Amino acid sequence: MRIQEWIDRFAERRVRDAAQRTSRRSTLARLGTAMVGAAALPMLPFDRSGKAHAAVTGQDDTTCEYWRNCALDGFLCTCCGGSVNSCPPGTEVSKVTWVGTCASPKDGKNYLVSYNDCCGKVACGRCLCNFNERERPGYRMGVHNDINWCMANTQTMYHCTVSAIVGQA
Amino acid sequence: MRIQEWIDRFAERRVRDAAQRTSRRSTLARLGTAMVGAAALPMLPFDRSGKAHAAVTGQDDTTCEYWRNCALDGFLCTCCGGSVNSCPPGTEVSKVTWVGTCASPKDGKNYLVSYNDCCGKVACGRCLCNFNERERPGYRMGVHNDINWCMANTQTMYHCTVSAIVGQA
Amino acid sequence: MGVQAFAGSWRTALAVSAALTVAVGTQAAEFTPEEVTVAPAITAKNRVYVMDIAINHIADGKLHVVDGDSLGYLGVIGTGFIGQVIQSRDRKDLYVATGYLSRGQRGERADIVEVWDADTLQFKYEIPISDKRAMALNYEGLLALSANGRWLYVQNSTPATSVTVVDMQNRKMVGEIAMPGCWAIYPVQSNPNRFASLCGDGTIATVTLDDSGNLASRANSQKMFDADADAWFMQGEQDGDLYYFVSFKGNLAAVNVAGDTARVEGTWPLVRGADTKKNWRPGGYQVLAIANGRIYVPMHTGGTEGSHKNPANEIWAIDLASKKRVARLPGHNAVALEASSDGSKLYAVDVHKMELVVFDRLASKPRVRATQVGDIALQLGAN
Amino acid sequence: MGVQAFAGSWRTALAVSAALTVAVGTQAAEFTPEEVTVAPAITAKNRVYVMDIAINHIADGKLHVVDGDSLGYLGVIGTGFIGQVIQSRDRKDLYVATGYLSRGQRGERADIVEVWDADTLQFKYEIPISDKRAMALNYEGLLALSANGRWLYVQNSTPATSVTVVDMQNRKMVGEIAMPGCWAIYPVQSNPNRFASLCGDGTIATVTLDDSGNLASRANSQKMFDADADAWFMQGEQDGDLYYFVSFKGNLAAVNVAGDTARVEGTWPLVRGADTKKNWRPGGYQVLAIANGRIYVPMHTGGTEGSHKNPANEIWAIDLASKKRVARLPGHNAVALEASSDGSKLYAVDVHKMELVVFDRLASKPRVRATQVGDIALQLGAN
Repeated sequence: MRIQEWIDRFAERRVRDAAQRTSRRSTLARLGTAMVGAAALPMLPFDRSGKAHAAVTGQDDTTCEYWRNCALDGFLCTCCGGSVNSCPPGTEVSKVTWVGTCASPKDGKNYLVSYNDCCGKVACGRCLCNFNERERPGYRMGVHNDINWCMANTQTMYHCTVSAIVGQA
Repeated sequence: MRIQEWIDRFAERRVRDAAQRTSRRSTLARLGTAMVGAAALPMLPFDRSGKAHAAVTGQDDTTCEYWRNCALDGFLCTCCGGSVNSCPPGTEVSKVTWVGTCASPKDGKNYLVSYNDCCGKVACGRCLCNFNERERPGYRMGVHNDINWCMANTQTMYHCTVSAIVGQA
Repeated sequence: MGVQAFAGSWRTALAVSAALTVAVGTQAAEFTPEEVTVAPAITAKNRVYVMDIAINHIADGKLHVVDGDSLGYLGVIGTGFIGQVIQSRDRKDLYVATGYLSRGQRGERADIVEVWDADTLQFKYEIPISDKRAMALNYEGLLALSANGRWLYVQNSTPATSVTVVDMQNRKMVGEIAMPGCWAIYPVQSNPNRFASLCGDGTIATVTLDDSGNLASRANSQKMFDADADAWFMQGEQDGDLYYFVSFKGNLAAVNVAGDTARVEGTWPLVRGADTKKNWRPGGYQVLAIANGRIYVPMHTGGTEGSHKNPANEIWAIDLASKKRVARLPGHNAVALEASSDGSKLYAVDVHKMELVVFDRLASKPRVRATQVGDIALQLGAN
Repeated sequence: MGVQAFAGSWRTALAVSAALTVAVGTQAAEFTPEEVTVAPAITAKNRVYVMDIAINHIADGKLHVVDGDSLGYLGVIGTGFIGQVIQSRDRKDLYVATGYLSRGQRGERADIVEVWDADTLQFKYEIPISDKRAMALNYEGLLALSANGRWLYVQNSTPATSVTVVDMQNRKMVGEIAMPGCWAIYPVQSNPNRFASLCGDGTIATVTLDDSGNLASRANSQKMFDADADAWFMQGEQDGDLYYFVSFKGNLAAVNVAGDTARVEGTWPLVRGADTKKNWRPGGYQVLAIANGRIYVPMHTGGTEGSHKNPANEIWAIDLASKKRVARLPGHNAVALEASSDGSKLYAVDVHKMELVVFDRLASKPRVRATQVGDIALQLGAN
């Protein structure tokens, strides 16, 4: 049956792939920086001051370098009235997500991170971040971050993104 | 009749007022600066570098200091694909306008300027300017610039503003 | 249509999520996954409402909600195409008067009043209104509420001026009051069916409604100001039945709007003595704020015709009883001022840095903090 | 409703304008007032289309039109909520696939294809499409047109992937093709009813339609790439029936999509010899552009897993015949490249400065000019 086939491809692969790649992870350098504020800024892993190659090992969840953000592309909900795993008031949680695998600086372990978009409100416009570890084009949808993951909600407007730990990798 | 009463108040006053004030005009200092670009910038007569008190006596119609802009608040159509008196492609000319009275640096004479908004396209976002000579609150609607003058068009979206010479003052 | 897709719907997507959860659960049984929720209702005591016209994307304005104590960002409401916002009288709701085009930049126009929960920032319902709604920069007087909270007044401009009356009890627009030559709405505290408006001939119009929201009577005051020589800013700062207005040249007026016609209770200049040499003038968009018996005004030097929207070099505090200036605060490029409801804080918009500036402990030397917020904010509110 | 307004309509306003004109005419008879018009149709030979996602106001994207010779700004089309744009085959129209919510941030969703005149930038008509439309950053492969210009293909994601087929001759959506596990659309030059798509298992799907736009046949190629070890960027740069793809690690592949199944005609590494030490890799969003037999690639040093969207430190030019690098241009923080249709210019997006960068006279030492445009541009087009 086609639906089941697709679920297999999509859901199982994203977990399997994420798990397989964790052994390679710790040696990788990571890029990115915080871009806080309202001015229009590029959705890219660097700021305009030329700073780059910041490690995604931070513990301040209002900065792009927060460790869970290793594959996050979007506005941090922690800057928008939400938290690392709660959407800002008046928004709704996306029904579907993409996933990342990020190493915690506390225990050095790898965790599966679910990047839920928060939906139904205008774009937050604050703390725009973009890290792309193990991110892939849309032919690997479960690890693709160049798309609005509010797509399966009734309210499809993109507001910001949370990064919830949903498993150990 | 009320309609006629309003026309009297509105149309005659704006011409009369504009004409009356021209004698005072030449001694006045003028403020403003060009704020070109796509980043979100305040709609105010100064830039962020602290520069201020620029005179509205310029002859480059793609800058805020262009002499016709002495009461213009909005995006210059000259930066948006139009000209000083033509709206950019695909937009339409506003049916109503506010007016200013500005001194030409060429002949020193004062001219009545009609500020038409161009309508029906997304905000241009380029060359945001704001000068307010003889601008008044909405109780003097004909010289008020804090409002969308696409209001009387079928297509009401504000795109940019032209400054056409419609008379000598 | 020859649709040959499998059923790629959100149900499929949910199934995927379920599959993922199961897989994770099997992999690491000892681990408890975090749940993603929606943040609880806002409880911050002092909230600042920052109106953002977002002119580069003028169809997509925003109301930012900021914690006036921590300066933390609390949330946002999109305010559409040049919307105006006001709080309900009980401060539990936020009313947004705005419009939407069916195709963003083009198409059918729909003007509405939206009602949002001020704590959860959730949309509650909407009320259709006339599309004569004025699409103007954010000014307090363009959306006003009667003292009893029943009548919501929406300023119109076609450019002929009128006021739409919305019955918030019955959730419907009930009428439109012609206001030729007049602008902005100043509700009367002691008479919920009455409001005032500034007129271009220097008078103030007083309008009284009947209990259905239709026009009962209307009268204009004597001339109070000269829009040519020394125009009044349109912001009226309310203190009961009094509204304070300030002129471009810095003359303050207290106007009582309770009666059939408005009358001036007093006027005095802000700028006296040596200060007159530097041409200090008020400037900005929201140019008056009252806190603890003082009225605050953003003032700039070198004032002249056309400088009335200049940001502040200083913020002056005037004691309303003695009519004397009692403090000069740093200007912070302010173009908008608002006081916290408890009077302990003064909020300002720094238009150069586009920051919300908070002055704490107004009485003594103020502690000043700031946070960047919004694209172009010209109006502040406080809960 | 108890509307008591006088008739403040645009007719009144026009009357006002007329009154103004008369008054002016009386005052200064010798003076000829300027007329306000709309600028004529664009005639610039080389036009650059700059797709601006405007993520801070993501419902209000823009397509900026810039003169590739003068760098002057020619005009704009609003592209709504994460729209995609493609030119008609005759380049006279611009097709915008986008969506609008009835209340900006909320309400009913309407997805449509808009047709705009490419010279006058005027709206012509719209065609309703499925709201499964993928709301993704701007990539060429998400909106594609068959070689004969009849079939417009819109990438869908719910997140299940499919392709909407729109018949541009009959101005209607005709079908939807399921594309499980595959992404982006690469039309076949020699067969207007055929397109290819990249699949996550490393194969390429080839889909053939019947003359009604419904699925006739579908076949997958052998595995061509490894999405784990060395994924392909989704941009395919077309050269007839060939598409060039580049991998994250810098391996270029020429794929012929003409047949029932796609096949690789050749692969070679971009990075050789001493360059391998600095870990040069391609990066960005639109990572390939062909001009005059050369393919241009934005390259960055220090490449690693996750660096595939990094801006360029250099732009490399590879001769397609010899497969050798023949030029290293300054990088200008490029994340998107496009060649002018006459091959005389290379366009790039500098994502740090958010500038459109134009390299003139590609063969010799290039003259580089730049102009600031847009909020966040990740895709360029050329007429």
